[in-house]
Amino acid sequence: MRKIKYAKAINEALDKIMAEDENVMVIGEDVGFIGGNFKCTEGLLEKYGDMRVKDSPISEQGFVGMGVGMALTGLRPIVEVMFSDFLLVAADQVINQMAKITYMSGGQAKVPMTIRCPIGAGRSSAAQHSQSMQAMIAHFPGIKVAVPSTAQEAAGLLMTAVYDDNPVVVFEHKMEYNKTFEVDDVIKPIPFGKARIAREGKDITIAATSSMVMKSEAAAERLAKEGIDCEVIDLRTIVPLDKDTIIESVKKTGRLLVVDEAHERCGIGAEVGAAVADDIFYYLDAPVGRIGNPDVPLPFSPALEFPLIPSEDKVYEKVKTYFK
Amino acid sequence: MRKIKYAKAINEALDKIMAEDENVMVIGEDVGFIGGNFKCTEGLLEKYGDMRVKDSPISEQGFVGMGVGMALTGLRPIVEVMFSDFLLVAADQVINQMAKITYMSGGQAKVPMTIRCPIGAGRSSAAQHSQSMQAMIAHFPGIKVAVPSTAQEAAGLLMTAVYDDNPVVVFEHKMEYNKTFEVDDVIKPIPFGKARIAREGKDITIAATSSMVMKSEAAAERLAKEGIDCEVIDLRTIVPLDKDTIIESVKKTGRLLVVDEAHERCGIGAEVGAAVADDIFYYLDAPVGRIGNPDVPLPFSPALEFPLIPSEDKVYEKVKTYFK
Amino acid sequence: MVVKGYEKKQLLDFYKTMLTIRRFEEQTFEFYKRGLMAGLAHLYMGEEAVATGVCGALNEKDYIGSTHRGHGHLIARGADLDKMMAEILGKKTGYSNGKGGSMHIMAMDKGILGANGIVGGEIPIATGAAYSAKYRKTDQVSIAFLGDGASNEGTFHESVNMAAAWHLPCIYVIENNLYGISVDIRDVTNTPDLSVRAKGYNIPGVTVDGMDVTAVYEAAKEAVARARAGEGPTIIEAKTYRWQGHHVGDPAVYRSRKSKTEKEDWMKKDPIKNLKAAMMEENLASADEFEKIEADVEADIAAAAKFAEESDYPAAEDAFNNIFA
Amino acid sequence: MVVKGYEKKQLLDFYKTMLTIRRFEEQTFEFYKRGLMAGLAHLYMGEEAVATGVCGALNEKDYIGSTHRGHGHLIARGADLDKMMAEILGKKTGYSNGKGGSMHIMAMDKGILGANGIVGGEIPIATGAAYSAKYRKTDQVSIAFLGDGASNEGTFHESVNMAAAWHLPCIYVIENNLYGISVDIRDVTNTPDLSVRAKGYNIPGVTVDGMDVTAVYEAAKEAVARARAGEGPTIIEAKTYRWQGHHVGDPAVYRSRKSKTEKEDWMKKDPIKNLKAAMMEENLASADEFEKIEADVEADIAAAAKFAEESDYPAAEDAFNNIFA
Ligand SMILES: Cc1ncc(C[n+]2csc(CCOP(=O)(O)OP(=O)(O)O)c2C)c(N)n1
Ligand SMILES: Cc1ncc(C[n+]2csc(CCOP(=O)(O)OP(=O)(O)O)c2C)c(N)n1
Ligand SMILES: [Mg+2]
Ligand SMILES: [Mg+2]
Repeated sequence: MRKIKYAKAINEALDKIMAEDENVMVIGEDVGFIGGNFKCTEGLLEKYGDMRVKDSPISEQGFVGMGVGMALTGLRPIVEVMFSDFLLVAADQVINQMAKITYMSGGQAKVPMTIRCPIGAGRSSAAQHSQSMQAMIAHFPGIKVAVPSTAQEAAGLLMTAVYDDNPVVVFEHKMEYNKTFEVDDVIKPIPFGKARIAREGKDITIAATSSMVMKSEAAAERLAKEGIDCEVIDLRTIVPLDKDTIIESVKKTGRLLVVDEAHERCGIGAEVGAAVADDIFYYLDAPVGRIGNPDVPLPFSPALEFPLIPSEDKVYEKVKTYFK
Repeated sequence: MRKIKYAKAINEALDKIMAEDENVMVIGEDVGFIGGNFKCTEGLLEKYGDMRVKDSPISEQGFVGMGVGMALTGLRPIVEVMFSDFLLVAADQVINQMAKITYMSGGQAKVPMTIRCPIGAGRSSAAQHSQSMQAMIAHFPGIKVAVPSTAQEAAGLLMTAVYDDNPVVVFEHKMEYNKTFEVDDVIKPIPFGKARIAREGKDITIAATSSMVMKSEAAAERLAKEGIDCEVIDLRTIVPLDKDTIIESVKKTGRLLVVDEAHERCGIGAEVGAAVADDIFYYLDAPVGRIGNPDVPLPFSPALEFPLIPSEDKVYEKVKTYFK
Repeated sequence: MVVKGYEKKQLLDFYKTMLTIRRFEEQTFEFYKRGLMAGLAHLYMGEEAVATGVCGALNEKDYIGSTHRGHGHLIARGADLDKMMAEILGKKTGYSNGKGGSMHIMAMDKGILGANGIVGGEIPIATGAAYSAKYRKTDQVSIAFLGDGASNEGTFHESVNMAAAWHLPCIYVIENNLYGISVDIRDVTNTPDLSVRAKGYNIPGVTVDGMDVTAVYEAAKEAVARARAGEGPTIIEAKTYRWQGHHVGDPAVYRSRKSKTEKEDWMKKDPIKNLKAAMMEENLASADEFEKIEADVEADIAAAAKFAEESDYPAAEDAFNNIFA
Repeated sequence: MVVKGYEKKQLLDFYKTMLTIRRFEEQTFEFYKRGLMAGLAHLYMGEEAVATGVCGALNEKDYIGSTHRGHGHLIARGADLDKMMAEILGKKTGYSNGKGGSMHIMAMDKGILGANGIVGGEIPIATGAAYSAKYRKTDQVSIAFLGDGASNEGTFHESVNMAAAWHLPCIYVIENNLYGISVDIRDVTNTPDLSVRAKGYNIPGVTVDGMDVTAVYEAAKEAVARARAGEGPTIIEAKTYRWQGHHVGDPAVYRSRKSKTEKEDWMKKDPIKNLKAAMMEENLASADEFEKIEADVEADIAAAAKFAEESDYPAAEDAFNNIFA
């Protein structure tokens, strides 16, 4: 065990994969000389050269689409999109191309491509730099969607993503990059579709993603002191979704709260609730709850932004409503 | 009452609004000389001239973004996007710009802009021309989302959209354009956020959108013969969502099935279920059901495509499962 | 058109390819009229010289990014006619087992990275294949076919800019057939020749007669040589014309706006007839030789049509395969 | 730089505007260092002549599409400094009541259709405003400010093409400051001068010294005249340089890759100092006059800073307003 930053864990994972497989390359804005806007690609340009670590122009459709072409012709590109909000600029290439080519080709073609991009609010970055795009991407078939929580999870899920023969979007959380986490000496790939029980409990199941896992754990600690025993599940991937672990847990607890930072409407909370609805209906003591970003564009002013963001407090308060 | 085609009803609505308000204009691919890919803008170029009915180049980001600029400076543009799938090409302008400018400006600016685009499968148009984008658009705050069912609804909701001071996306259904419907002699604007009870019933509530309303009505007729009395609600708009009408209905029926053609994952079915979950929990006799497009890209071959599409049969079968 | 100086075999190959495209499209149209084809197809009739001339300059391992109007590109690359036709009819024996259809025929075995239903969608993909070739230090080149209409999509600009900056072995072939569906390119751009766009990226741009297969071939050969030599991309604009409407069934009422005789004028430039005439005039091949080719093509098309028609549809459950590799 | 032949008042106005921008940005930086500013700001220091020269050629009713580096554009249009500064600090008295922040300051009263956090996002919006002006038969023009980096976004291509085809009164001002964050434009394009892109659209394109306010003004004046005369768009590339890093706090380690003295060389071209020196040399204004302006600017900035600092934050519930008009 050792302590490193989340960004550093990602950096190590990238370095390891690039050392292992010469078909892996990285492209995106500012990934080269300055090592990425959030420093995840630091040192890679020097080590692997400028064909494998490519500073792109500001052309998201272009370089995401190029990633598709690279993936179709033998490479395993890792495309960094600086903020997940900018997936919208490249949305056609992500959703109409990357996601669908394997299917449209009847399985002739594979697209082993990974997109990395940060989600989340909390830096006063306002409406166009604070969104969490995992629900939008998950809506469309053909893309695997990873939403890692800790540094170890971010690195481990990234490794799996790169070696997967399918397109994967890994959503990192921008508020975590600079935080320090305990990680294993050797980080291993973490399989997709298998959720992690971050905390065992018997009173309520909290299914969470990304930073919301840590926030839910913190809330659970407080709630434990008040006699409410929360089970916190780190979903790890939304596509594929580990329904079994959720169902199993709810059968025990009788209550389900889903916490994810995308907007609530047509979001992850709605989806998880619907995905397990048939299986948990007769076990539920209360309606499935969801906490997400309210359906409001993210405002700039911290006075407006902070109260909106799903937080430890919000999880705490919401759980309390189940036990009144 | 008279009988006209769905496309003709839209055409009449456009003509009426353009005659009333000289700030209304239409822009999009092939909207001019040939009157639109689905013939909704026929005759308008001759009548209103080529500044008001503008054949655009194939530049979706460009002309959708221009719509935003026009709306900010006094016009009420109606932008036709030929297939809703192509919203992805223009997604940044739709979601980061059109939807957010009013908010980011603190209310200084308004964006009275309407996007019209067709959804739906059924024409062997394959994965990039058969999608239904209403869930994706509804996910993002700042856009009103209309999903009209009949010709009259399509025309009436369009009128409301154009006169709304906010961005609206009106999703027309491509399989309806050429069908004939009964409509009032004078079609009036239909307010947003007020669902329509298309059929009264007491055993189960079917909340549906777009073509799925007609399919659900047809299924309900069959089910009625078997003694199952369905209430069919035409949601009309997803944003705003008329929760009250749904809740009211479920309190009576005890069962809710949501039918919408977008993909199921993070789709409309999940959302409607979650939106009313707290209010209907103690009235429900069975889990909330959803029928949407399965999480599969739309295939070309009719042998593959038809079995996937949400259909009258699927509604019928699903409802039956509630009464076994 | 110039035929002197070419090998007879090469010219006859061009002839056969172009004729195969023409007859394939006629057969497709036939299927449409008989109600056997679901959906739409965008026919390449009239434009045969472009795909044929360009693909004539390629090696087996080169890449192609194709469009909604892609049948010609596939045939010119030697794709399997049976599998193509079966795909167009949505049969399980098709290239994509019926999942793609006319607009999405992929043939990875021929370096065809997909026909694309999104106008301009293939341009960055083909550019990425060029990057990949350079990365892997092969001498492959990549062709992005695109329409005049597609040249107004942002993907065109972004892709050409990167290819120019990084000297990627990518060639952008603009098939300027005057229209994007009904919209006349001259009403939505300010430049009569789209090859001038090359100037904005400081790369070579040429306009060629897209009805003349050897002219197209020459331009492509030069561009390919540059690309293989590491000198970067080229824009080739081929002026051409589609004889049918935008898709099967389009009456193309918009044609005669600028010139009443537009279609007739272009049909006189039939690239197939003209090649044959030029070769006959130069005594490069006999009527018999042409007849033999024509009979072969006829047989190939008939066989493909039969194969496609007799093939089974996929089973409904197959829709759930291939979402992931 | 040429100052002869200009009205003294105009030159002094340029001076005051540029100085206001400079001082405003210094104040912003100050707030950042003091920890009073949440988020980031992209400072316009060094580039003052561009916004000032361009906006100097405009009328009150003209439109501007601005960028993430937008403070200078707003100030050059005469936007309210108090409201700007308050917005940057996230106060409820700001232009957007704190909802927008530095990257999204809108000032509809000054025709500012938004600074934009999406690189290239404003380009079609400004183009739409130009269409609107033409539609409504006003003689307004619309300016799209954009960076060198933004000129590689698809929106640039699509917008310029439409403006060219339809002769829209839109002017594309490329502020070429060499970098998009850390990426040197010369590594990601193949053209040293971005104004050559105009050739691809058959419209005028000029490169001007963006450190010289009268040179920028002249280019803008000509473009504006063309636009108002219905002759369509122009691309103006202004070569300039940002003295700070990409945003407050960026150490800009990437600067010296091509030239060790890059920053110093550019700082010698200080547009404010140089204008003052040129005017003094021509005896167009006295030291006193300059001092008076400097004191006025100082007072304006101090007042704006005070106003902003003393203003209240919005209430949390306000986050739920303005989602819809
Ligand atoms: C992004 C996108 N926009 C619009 C369309 C609809 N569409 C299909 S083909 C076409 C015209 C394409 O014109 P061009 O690029 O000139 O090719 P051509 O059909 O003439 O070969 C259009 C507008 C589409 N498929 N994709
Ligand atoms: C679509 C999009 N891609 C990337 C970014 C991140 N980003 C913000 S500013 C910037 C650089 C812009 O460069 P340029 O256009 O030259 O403007 P400058 O900052 O030099 O004024 C980048 C990449 C963004 N905001 N939007
Ligand atoms: Mg064309
Ligand atoms: Mg720059």
